[in-house]
Amino acid sequence: MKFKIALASATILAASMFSAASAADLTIGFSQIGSESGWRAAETTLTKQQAEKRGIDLKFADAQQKQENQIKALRSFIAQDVDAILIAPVVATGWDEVLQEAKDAEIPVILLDRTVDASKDLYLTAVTSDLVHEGNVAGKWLVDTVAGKPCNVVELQGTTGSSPAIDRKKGFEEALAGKDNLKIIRSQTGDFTRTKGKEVMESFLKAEDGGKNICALYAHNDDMAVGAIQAIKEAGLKPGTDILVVSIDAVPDIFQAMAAGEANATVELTPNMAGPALDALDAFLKDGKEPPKWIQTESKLYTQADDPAKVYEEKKGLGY
Amino acid sequence: MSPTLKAYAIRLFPQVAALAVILLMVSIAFPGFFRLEMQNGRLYGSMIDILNRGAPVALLAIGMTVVIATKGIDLSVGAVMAICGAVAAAAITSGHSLAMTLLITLGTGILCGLWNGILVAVLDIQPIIATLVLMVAGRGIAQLITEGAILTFNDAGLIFIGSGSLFGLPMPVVVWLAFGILVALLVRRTALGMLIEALGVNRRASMLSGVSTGVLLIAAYVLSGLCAALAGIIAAADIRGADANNAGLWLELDAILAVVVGGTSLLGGRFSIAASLIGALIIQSVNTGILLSGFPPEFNLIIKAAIIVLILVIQSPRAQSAFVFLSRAGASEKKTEQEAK
Amino acid sequence: MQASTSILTATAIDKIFPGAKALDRVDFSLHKGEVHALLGENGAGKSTLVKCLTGAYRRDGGRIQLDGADVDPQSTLEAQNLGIGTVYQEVNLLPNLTVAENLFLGRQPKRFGFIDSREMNRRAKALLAQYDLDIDVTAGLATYSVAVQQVIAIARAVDLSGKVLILDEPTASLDAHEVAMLFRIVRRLKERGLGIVFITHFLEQVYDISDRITVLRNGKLVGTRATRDLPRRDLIAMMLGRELVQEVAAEHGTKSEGGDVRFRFRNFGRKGHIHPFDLDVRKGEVVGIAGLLGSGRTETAEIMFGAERADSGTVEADGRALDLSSPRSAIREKFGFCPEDRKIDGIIGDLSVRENIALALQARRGWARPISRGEQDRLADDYIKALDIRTSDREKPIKLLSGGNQQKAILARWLATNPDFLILDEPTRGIDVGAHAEIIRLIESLCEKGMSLIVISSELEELVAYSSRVIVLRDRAHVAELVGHQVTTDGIVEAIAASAARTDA
Amino acid sequence: MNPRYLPLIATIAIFLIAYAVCIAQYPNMLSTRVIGNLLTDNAFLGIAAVGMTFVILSGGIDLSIGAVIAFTGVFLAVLLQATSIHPLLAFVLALAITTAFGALMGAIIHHLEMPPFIVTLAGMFLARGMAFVLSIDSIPIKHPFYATLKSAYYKLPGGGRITLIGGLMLLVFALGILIAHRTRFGANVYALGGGAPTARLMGVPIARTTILIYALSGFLAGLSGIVFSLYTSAGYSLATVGVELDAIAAVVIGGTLLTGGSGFIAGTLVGILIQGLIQTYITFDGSLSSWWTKILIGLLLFSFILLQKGLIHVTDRRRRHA
Repeated sequence: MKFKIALASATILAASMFSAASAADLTIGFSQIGSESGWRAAETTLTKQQAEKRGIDLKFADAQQKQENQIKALRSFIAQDVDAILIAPVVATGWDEVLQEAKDAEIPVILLDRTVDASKDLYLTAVTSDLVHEGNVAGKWLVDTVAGKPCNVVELQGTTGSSPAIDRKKGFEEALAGKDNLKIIRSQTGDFTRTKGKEVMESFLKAEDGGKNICALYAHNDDMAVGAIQAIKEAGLKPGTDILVVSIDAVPDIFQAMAAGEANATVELTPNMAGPALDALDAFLKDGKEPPKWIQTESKLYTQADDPAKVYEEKKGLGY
Repeated sequence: MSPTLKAYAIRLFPQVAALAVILLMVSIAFPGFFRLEMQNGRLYGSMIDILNRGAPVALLAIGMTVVIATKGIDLSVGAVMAICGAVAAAAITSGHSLAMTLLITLGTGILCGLWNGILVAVLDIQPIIATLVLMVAGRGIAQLITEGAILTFNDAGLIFIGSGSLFGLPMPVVVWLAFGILVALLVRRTALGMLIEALGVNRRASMLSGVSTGVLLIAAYVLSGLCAALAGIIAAADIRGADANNAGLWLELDAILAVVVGGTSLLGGRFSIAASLIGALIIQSVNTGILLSGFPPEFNLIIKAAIIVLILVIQSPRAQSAFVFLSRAGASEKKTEQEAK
Repeated sequence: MQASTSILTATAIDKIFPGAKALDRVDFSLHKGEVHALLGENGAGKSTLVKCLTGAYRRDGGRIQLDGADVDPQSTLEAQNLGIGTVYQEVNLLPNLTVAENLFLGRQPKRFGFIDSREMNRRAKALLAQYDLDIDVTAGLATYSVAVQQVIAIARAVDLSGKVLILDEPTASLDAHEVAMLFRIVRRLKERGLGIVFITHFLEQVYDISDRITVLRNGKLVGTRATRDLPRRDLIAMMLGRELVQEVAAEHGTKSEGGDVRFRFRNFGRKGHIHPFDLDVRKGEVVGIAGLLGSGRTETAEIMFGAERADSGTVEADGRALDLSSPRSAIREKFGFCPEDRKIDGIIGDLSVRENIALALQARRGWARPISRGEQDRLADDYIKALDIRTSDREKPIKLLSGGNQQKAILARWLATNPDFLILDEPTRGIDVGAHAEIIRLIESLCEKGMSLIVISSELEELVAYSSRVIVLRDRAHVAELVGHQVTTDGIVEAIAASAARTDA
Repeated sequence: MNPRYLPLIATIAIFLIAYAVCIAQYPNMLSTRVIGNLLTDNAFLGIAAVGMTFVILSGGIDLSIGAVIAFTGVFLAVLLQATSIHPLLAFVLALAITTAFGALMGAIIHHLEMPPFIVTLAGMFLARGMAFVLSIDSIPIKHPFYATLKSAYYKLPGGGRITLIGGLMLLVFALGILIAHRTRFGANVYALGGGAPTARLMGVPIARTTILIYALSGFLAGLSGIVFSLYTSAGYSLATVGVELDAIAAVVIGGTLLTGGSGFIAGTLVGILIQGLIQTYITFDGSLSSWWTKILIGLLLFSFILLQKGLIHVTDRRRRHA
């Protein structure tokens, strides 16, 4: 029964989408990693909004965190002869061949929010924040905040092997370099998810004397931080006070936590990568103007002083 | 000790021993492991974490045990968890009361179980294929409900199920313990357990003895669906959001493993819910132990595989018959003499 | 016949199973170019003997000679290579493969290292042509009738072995036309000098095709005779035996005719299983059912218990219509059924004796009203004592018990439900003589208590001892009913033989 | 018509109809590019699915292949990064390891009489774990030989490419068909799936065949890992999670009975193509979320199971009334 309904609605959906398509003059393929975090969902929403605003027919493909699905999607886009491709690559490696194919087909490719490990002439531009810089901003904030006091830091890494995990770790460590009062005592992967963030934080707390040994938490994304805050509270400590919490992404839920005093700082990774990307693409297609190879988005630091409640209200409608 | 209690102790011994060995090993790597303290009116410590984090697999293992006892298997529980988590989040955010939400969610789980049960019992499809259908399609259905995003909610009641505490224990622990005891009592205090075992060992002979095999089969899958629904609610409530992508991912394999480690044969028949729950705790102890010991998580799977292979080889029919042969070699001669008289 | 023409000789074969001697110094010899029928009721030891000859079982004693030389096959494969091929009733070929693949599995013709299908199909076609079989050898085996499959199996066995062909009940599910076809083939193979062992329970087929007959009973050799010198009546007597008759008859002189008619079956039957029959059973009466294997005995039992749903007829108990559409409903009407195949239909192997005894009663009470453990223990202990079930304790898995004790436990399962109507299908099959007598006594005491029983048995003395009436079956139909003084072993043998002769004619 | 071919014909018919429907909506889907992509993008899955088909034909199951593919990729990447051995030698080493791994699982299944489901599940954990231990990072493979292999493709008119790996998949399918239908081993696999006791009576070497089947599956999973490493020029321990389920689905959609004994390697190819087609369609549509892929494949699976059930029922009845 359930399947019948699902099938019927699938058909209806397919039909209606078909008739609605072809109106736009520009067709762009967007290969998204998946929807593993709130930030990514917001990026998807914003990309769709930006495309709609410009009258672009956006072909969206969700890869469910699998590179092979992203490559398949890219090849499909090429076969469809789209006018351009946006891709948020799931890993850095393994893109040379398919990017070369896109190039051969003269389809410009723009990378969103993550870069790849491939020759720069294979893509038009990359719109990303500086991931290392993000980690650095978070690290600097922590260095300034503790102001010379000794502080043990625990780190929740992103998905192992993903470029944000590698770069955000690197930038943070750079900021801490030479500051002997700050020490990363535990570092584990929380897979960018709330569940794992919570579970790993629980074990950190146990392993470090019920958390008394921990002065700060650095999480590679807000979702893990939200999970970890939960764990800290359940351990009878006050997140934000007993343990400082700094993370990256600036999703709405972390502002709620900041408003409640449970998180201290977050570095914004704007989900609006598509805006600058589509601007650059427009310029390129109209005037043939080559954009720079890297368009850096701002990495803005938010703290409890920035009226987090207000930011939350602004952000919560964005599909985070 | 009464004979029943003694039989029970013998049955559970290997699992309890394995759990003890693993916990001991973890405590060597992490000395503070056994420490328990009260904080904010609830128990707090690594042991509690194992009980708490093991909740989804433990819940799934309850239903899976019964399904496997009927000579079946349910591959769909992970996907059903995702569906039910999504349904719960969708229901509560669209303004239903907590009671209504729970009702809808558990109902969804029951429906999923009913679907599997009917495929197996009525259409007579091999359980592994029958449940594969929902395993493949289920996660898609869950994502359809959440539209790919993490559906967050702030309902205090629902969150309480994930991270509140009762009697000093985290709610998930209370839920799986209570449900485990409930189901164990249900199957052992009524005749269900025996009838299910009879069905699993010899379906035709059971049918000829008047056991309603079809109804029992469907009921087993419905129970499994219900367990998956509970696990899905807990997983969603724990993080205050339904994550259709990750909720319950690959947990069906952990649940099956918990049952097999618990000593219930995949060929059906004799089962023990308590042993499966200990099996689930064994698996979670390995996971938590690795996190605590500061061991890199990449060793998790290898250690897990090694432990499973070890336990399974010990349980395999060949190894067992060799074991029985060795241990009885002496005793049997005496016995045959006596029987000859 | 001369010993020199003997191709296969087995001497003093012993085979012991836990708790039972399956073969007791059995001799058997097979000549070149003869069809030798091997007869006996189920459990007589026919298939055990065959399995010892083909290496499927290890024999515990005796010797086997092939062409005068001692052989000791360890497996059916080895026996096959020695020249002994076997074809079983349930065709031992693979239904999912093609005919040609079945014929040449493991010895496919090759070309350039790969199977040459064309050559294989050509050879398969040529091979089957010898058997007058012109079929598409590239089609799946499952698409052909059992008769054709049987011929294919014979073709494979003869092609692989070529000296001795053992046919284990090949005709069990064939119709007359197919049997004739099969026999044409058997005769041709006989002319080619093969020694053929033919196991069947269709006596007319035995007289049709065999040259000699060997009869086994209870694991012992009864005798070997030339077919033309053995009248049908004597053969049946050899198979069913009569040594016990005097003793049992003396001990149990009287038997209850029962009271009023309690159960009334009218035009009860199911297409393809058993022709519709009428049957009245009185309170406290034992109705025996006799007939050779395959005559429809078990089918009668299954339909009465709802294991197979009847498609015609009605049942009444004391004038009230009964619903026997499933075992569950039959049990609700206080019916019970001890099936013939204990392993498949009876015991729940991994469960304890206690649980096996309590199962039917529990199923009838429903899951929500469990029989308490104490009650179960009492039930089990009572029946273990009453039926003298030999087990070290009631918690032992029933699969570890001997056949006779398993049988008694299943009997106990039904007695525990306190049935009004109990069907026993071969209650004494494969159990030792001592247990036989106990079960016979038990049956009598049950009917004294007012229970109505249907007992199916190949042991005629037993039937005679406790039955007030005996229904004789043949070709899946009830053909005779013996009452009162007619109920004697001679009478039953006569009835089976007479009806057989009549249909033969 | 021979009813043995019914499921295969049904699968092919469904593929053709589905393709026609897709083309009707998106004429671009007829392009050689799409066809080339179907082959290239599904090469690793197809190769692994051939092994899975053999396993399922014999009545077993192999849950380890996704993990073995990932392991092979990481193994190659680490080896090529750390040493200077030639990739071809690395390929041989990788295949030797995965084949031995499969054989070991087969041996455990046969000799310890343990269910394939559990043995290969443990194998899955082990292989994935080994991959993690080798490296958790995604390691690029930059060996020039890889570039050579990747640049070897045949360009079709219309921009499509038959790549080396796409071609290799077709070759593996061709060899798979040859092995299944033209060797004694293949016949033994079908025999085993038809019923192990009967197969034993008919002289099929059960132990050797079982071990060979899982060894073959391990070998093909290894080969698939090599193809995947070519496909992505990298080794990543988190890659190809759940590929075994895609493979099982392809096998079932391809008309092979999960109970064993009946089916076709060629059907699996069509099963792979059907799944690929659904994915392509969803990307072409661009507004259907990818979860529809899962739901559609689930539905497809269900209808094929029902179809097979029906076919078995019909043949059973026919035989009974013959």
